Amino acid sequence: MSEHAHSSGARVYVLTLVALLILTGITVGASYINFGSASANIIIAIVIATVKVSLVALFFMHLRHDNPLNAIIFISSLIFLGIFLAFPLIDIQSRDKIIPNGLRVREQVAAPKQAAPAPAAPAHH
Amino acid sequence: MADIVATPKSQSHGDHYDVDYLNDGSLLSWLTTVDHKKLGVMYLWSILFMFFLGGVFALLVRLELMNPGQTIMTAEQYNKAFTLHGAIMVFLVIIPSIPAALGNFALPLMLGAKDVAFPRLNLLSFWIYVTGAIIATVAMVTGGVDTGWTFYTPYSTTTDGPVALMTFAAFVLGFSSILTGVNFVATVHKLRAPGMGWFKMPLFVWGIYATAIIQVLATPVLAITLLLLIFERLFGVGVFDPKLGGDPVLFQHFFWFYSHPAVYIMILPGMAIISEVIPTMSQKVFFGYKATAFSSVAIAIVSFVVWGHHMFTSGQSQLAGAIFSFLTFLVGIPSAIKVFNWITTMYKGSISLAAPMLYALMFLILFGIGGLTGIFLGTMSVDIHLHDTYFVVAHFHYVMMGSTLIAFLAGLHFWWPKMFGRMYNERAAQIAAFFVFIGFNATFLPQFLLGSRGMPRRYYDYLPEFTPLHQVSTVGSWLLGLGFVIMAGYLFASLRKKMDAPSNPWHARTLDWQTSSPPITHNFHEIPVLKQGPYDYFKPFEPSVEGYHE
Amino acid sequence: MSSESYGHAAEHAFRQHHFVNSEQQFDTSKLGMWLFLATEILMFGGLFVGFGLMQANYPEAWVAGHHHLDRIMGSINTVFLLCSSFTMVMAVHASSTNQKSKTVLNLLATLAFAGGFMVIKYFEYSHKFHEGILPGRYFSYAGGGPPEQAMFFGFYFAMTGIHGVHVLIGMILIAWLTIRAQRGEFSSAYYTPVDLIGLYWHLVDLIWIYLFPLLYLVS
Amino acid sequence: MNWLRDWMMPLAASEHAKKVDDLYIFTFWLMLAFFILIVYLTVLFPLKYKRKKEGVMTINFSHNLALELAWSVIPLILVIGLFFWGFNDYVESRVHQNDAIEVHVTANKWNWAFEYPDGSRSIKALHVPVNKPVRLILTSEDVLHAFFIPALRTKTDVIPGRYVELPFTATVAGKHQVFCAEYCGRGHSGMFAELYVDTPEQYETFLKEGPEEFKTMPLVELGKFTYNEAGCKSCHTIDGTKSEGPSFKNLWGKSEKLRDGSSVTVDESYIRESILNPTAKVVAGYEPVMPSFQGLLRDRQILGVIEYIKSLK
Repeated sequence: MSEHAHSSGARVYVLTLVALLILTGITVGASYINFGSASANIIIAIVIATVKVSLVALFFMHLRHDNPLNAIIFISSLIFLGIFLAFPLIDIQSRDKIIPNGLRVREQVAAPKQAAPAPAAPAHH
Repeated sequence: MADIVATPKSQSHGDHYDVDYLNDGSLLSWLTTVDHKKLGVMYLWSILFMFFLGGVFALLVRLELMNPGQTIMTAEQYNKAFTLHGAIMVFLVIIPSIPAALGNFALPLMLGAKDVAFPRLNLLSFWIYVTGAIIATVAMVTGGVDTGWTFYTPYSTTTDGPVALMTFAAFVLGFSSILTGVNFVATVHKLRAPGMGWFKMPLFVWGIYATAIIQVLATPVLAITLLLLIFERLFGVGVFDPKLGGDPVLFQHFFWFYSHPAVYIMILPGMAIISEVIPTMSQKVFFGYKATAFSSVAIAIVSFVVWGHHMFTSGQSQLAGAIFSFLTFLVGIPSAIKVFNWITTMYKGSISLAAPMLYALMFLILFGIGGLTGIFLGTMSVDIHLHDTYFVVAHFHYVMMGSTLIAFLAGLHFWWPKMFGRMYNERAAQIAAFFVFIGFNATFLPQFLLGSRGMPRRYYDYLPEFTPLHQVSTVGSWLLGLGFVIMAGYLFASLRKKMDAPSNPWHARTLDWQTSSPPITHNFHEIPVLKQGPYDYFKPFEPSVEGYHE
Repeated sequence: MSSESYGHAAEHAFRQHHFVNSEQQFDTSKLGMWLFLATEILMFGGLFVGFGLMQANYPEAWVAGHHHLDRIMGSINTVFLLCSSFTMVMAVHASSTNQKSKTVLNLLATLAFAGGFMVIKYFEYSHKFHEGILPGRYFSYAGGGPPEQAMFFGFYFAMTGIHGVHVLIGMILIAWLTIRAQRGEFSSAYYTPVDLIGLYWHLVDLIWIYLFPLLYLVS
Repeated sequence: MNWLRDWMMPLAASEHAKKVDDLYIFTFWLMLAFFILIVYLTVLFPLKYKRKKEGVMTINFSHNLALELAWSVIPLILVIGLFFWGFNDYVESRVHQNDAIEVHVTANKWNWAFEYPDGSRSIKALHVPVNKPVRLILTSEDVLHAFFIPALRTKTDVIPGRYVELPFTATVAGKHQVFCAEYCGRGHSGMFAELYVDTPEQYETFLKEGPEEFKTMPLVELGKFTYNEAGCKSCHTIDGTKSEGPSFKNLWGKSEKLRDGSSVTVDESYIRESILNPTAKVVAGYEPVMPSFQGLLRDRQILGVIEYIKSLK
């Protein structure tokens, strides 16, 4: 029951910690640099975070030597999270943005209506 | 019918070891028991009580709809009544019904285990369920909630009433469901009896396993959705409120990411029971065992990518709608496979028409209607017309009630002798089944027609042209109620008898029947060692528990 | 699995009666823990999804919001949590190799790092409360900026708040572990609680590893 | 099969509606065939293989690849066919028509308001010309609603903070029912509107003079209707209590002191001016917050309001 405890000894843990600290330094440093666009910075930050997470999962959480079932559970939770992110993203990215003709102009004209009940919204308030 | 001959191999266990679980320990000790059977029975009573409550709300709703205009209550009261009916039935009855009550009781027995993997977690899960039920009750008596069980924003964030409390109740109940799921996955993986490979597991276990996977992966999202909703009400964060820049459609994505798989949390255990009852009552080997087992898991996984079919008219993008529509159709295939496998299993069997089988056959017909009408709703152009009408109401009642609840009744009648050691009156069971079947169809068949003719759902009042169909539906609901009253009558009556149930009244081959009725506290005297597949009715019975014979 | 009979005296006291042997019990507990961690991932995941989609809608508000967060404090907290994860895994290692005092020391170090994390969080929170940076409708920061900042801070407080609650629960569990370790209850034959709470603690760390860049390093 | 369609579906008032019905009826027969098969076997097997003797062995019929493939693949092909059919009809129905008449629809609890391209408005009654493409642009002021026209087999949720569109071309003139299909609280089940599919002449008349009944209703009644539906009652009471605007009770013939110090007698021309150009003469003690109703009320409605105020003695 404790084979993993022997296979990854203290030295591996120290190396992992050092790697994690270095990566933290890199990600903080990278946040001061402009990589061209906001999304580029975010992607770099997320990639570094993912590397850090993999290190923690593989070495601190022993997934490298553990029963593969546990790794399957861990990875499938991430896959389902991916599904959860992907579909709303598809939806939001591909929604029609309807701006009817002249609507914005009309909205400005109608702006003072906010003070009084608007005729467009009559009755039953 | 032979009784169990369960002479203990070793007398060292002492008397306590041989007492049936029902009579082991004081009544008070039940409250802190970690025995999966007792917890199953406690869940059963709680769920039946909640079913009664939800049923009363259902009858009130139907009574109000007897005539157009105000019949017995005001619009506000009606809105609260249907919300409570939905919330109670979904969160407190159907989702826990089969896994928590029958699953808790039967799953470890079927695996040949002494208990679930984490008995104390099981107890915790039960008390979380009770806590959730109490919070929901508090929300009901402190004003009630009128959001509908779906809690759609921004209505739910702006309406009065203890919405946050009701939401919190659902949040708490979610944890009960998660813990049950964790427990069952671990149990199935780690506590199978020696010799029980994955494809020697009873199909009930497969179904509950697939359900547990969904419970583990989907319910946390419900938890966070409801938490965000509570934040929204308390702090006005605005994620789902367009006035603050949020997106109400996003709430629907969050909600249905859980709630569509939740439909399968409801139906998969029902299918699981039918997969158990049909081969047993037909004394036939299960046709297409592997296909059925895999289709459970396939349904569980595909169920995560179809939620958008609840949102074809919601303002979701057309591309997303098309993807969801296509995937929705795919989920129909494993269901079709299951139906044909069940039917073929009966072919050339030796079929008993005892109560569990009556309900199983009823399930086949009602699930047939529920599943086939789902095809209409998956078709985009037709769904645009049918969405949010009574057609949808009828469809999901055929699936949730006509299928899951009927399967629950099949399972209840199937395991009742094992749970309580008593046989119920078979004739009374037939009469009740008749009323349930007639009443159910009278209630919900007219609603398909109402829906296709354009009657929207959640209407307190309606146009006069819909009156006759609504009246048929209301009368049907009373017949259905009558069926349940008869059922309560003969089930309670059976509990007053002395224990008369044989250990294996249905001549089943699974391990749960190879112990006494009711089982002893530790389920089996010896660890069962599997000798036979669960449905090997084509060869003589070879018990897997030593000392057991029919 | 062996076919050994149920009910006989366990080979040692830690085994519950329904398990055949303690290896089965250990594996099962660990599986249960991983399943629980999966639910945690999906629960936090919901927040991340909401956060990300709203960030796509209001990038300016997100950048403006992040300017109120102190990158240095965030970095120190990240280092604290990483170190605590390291001491935790050392504690697991020590307990599985029968090193009682090393177990206790590492657990105490973990507690100290976690405490440091909470202290810094406290300063960050109270500073924000002071400036009127509160979630949603209570957002009353005088310095201006896009109105959706209120939503950013709704997420900020929800995410760090729920994470903070997890840290607190973890600290309580680790304190309980320390007491048990001090009593010498763990050995190479039985260190399941240390291992499981260790897994939980690493997950709390994992979530922070994503929270930190997403909240503090947006620009 | 028209009887079946007429029995199951409301009147089909557009080409799209007919297509939906075709698909619906086709699916119905297909599903009925499957259902009959299921019921037939579910009833047949238990009767035919009813248990006669306890404890018999049964055959070992546990799988059959051809059979299993058949009932997996055939339904698969059928549902993929249905998907494309339904998807195609759906996309067709949502195609943007360039010459469509744009009508803006605003939903609130529990009312539908419509605004036409020429700026005229109507409440709870949508007028569109027959056989002309129409594009509704919908938004909500409070919670989710859904605009549901059964006769056109179409609906869309109406979302606060967003605009959604609903294109259609009605081909059957007459009056059709509109429902709110997304639950929105107490008045949900009464949140109706009527869709009037007008002949071109009727539509022209509507734009000029308002709905048909405006021409026939007695003036006082029309005034009361307008007072209730056009929004007057939000600010003007009829029981003498002060609100955002002066109460209509005993207003007729009264001499009102204005903000600029002058005074005016409440007569036909003052009321008309107050409706069309409300900020010109504001009564002392009130803010100039009333919006203009120019283009919103037809002449006969204004007359009606005047008569109604006269009647409130």
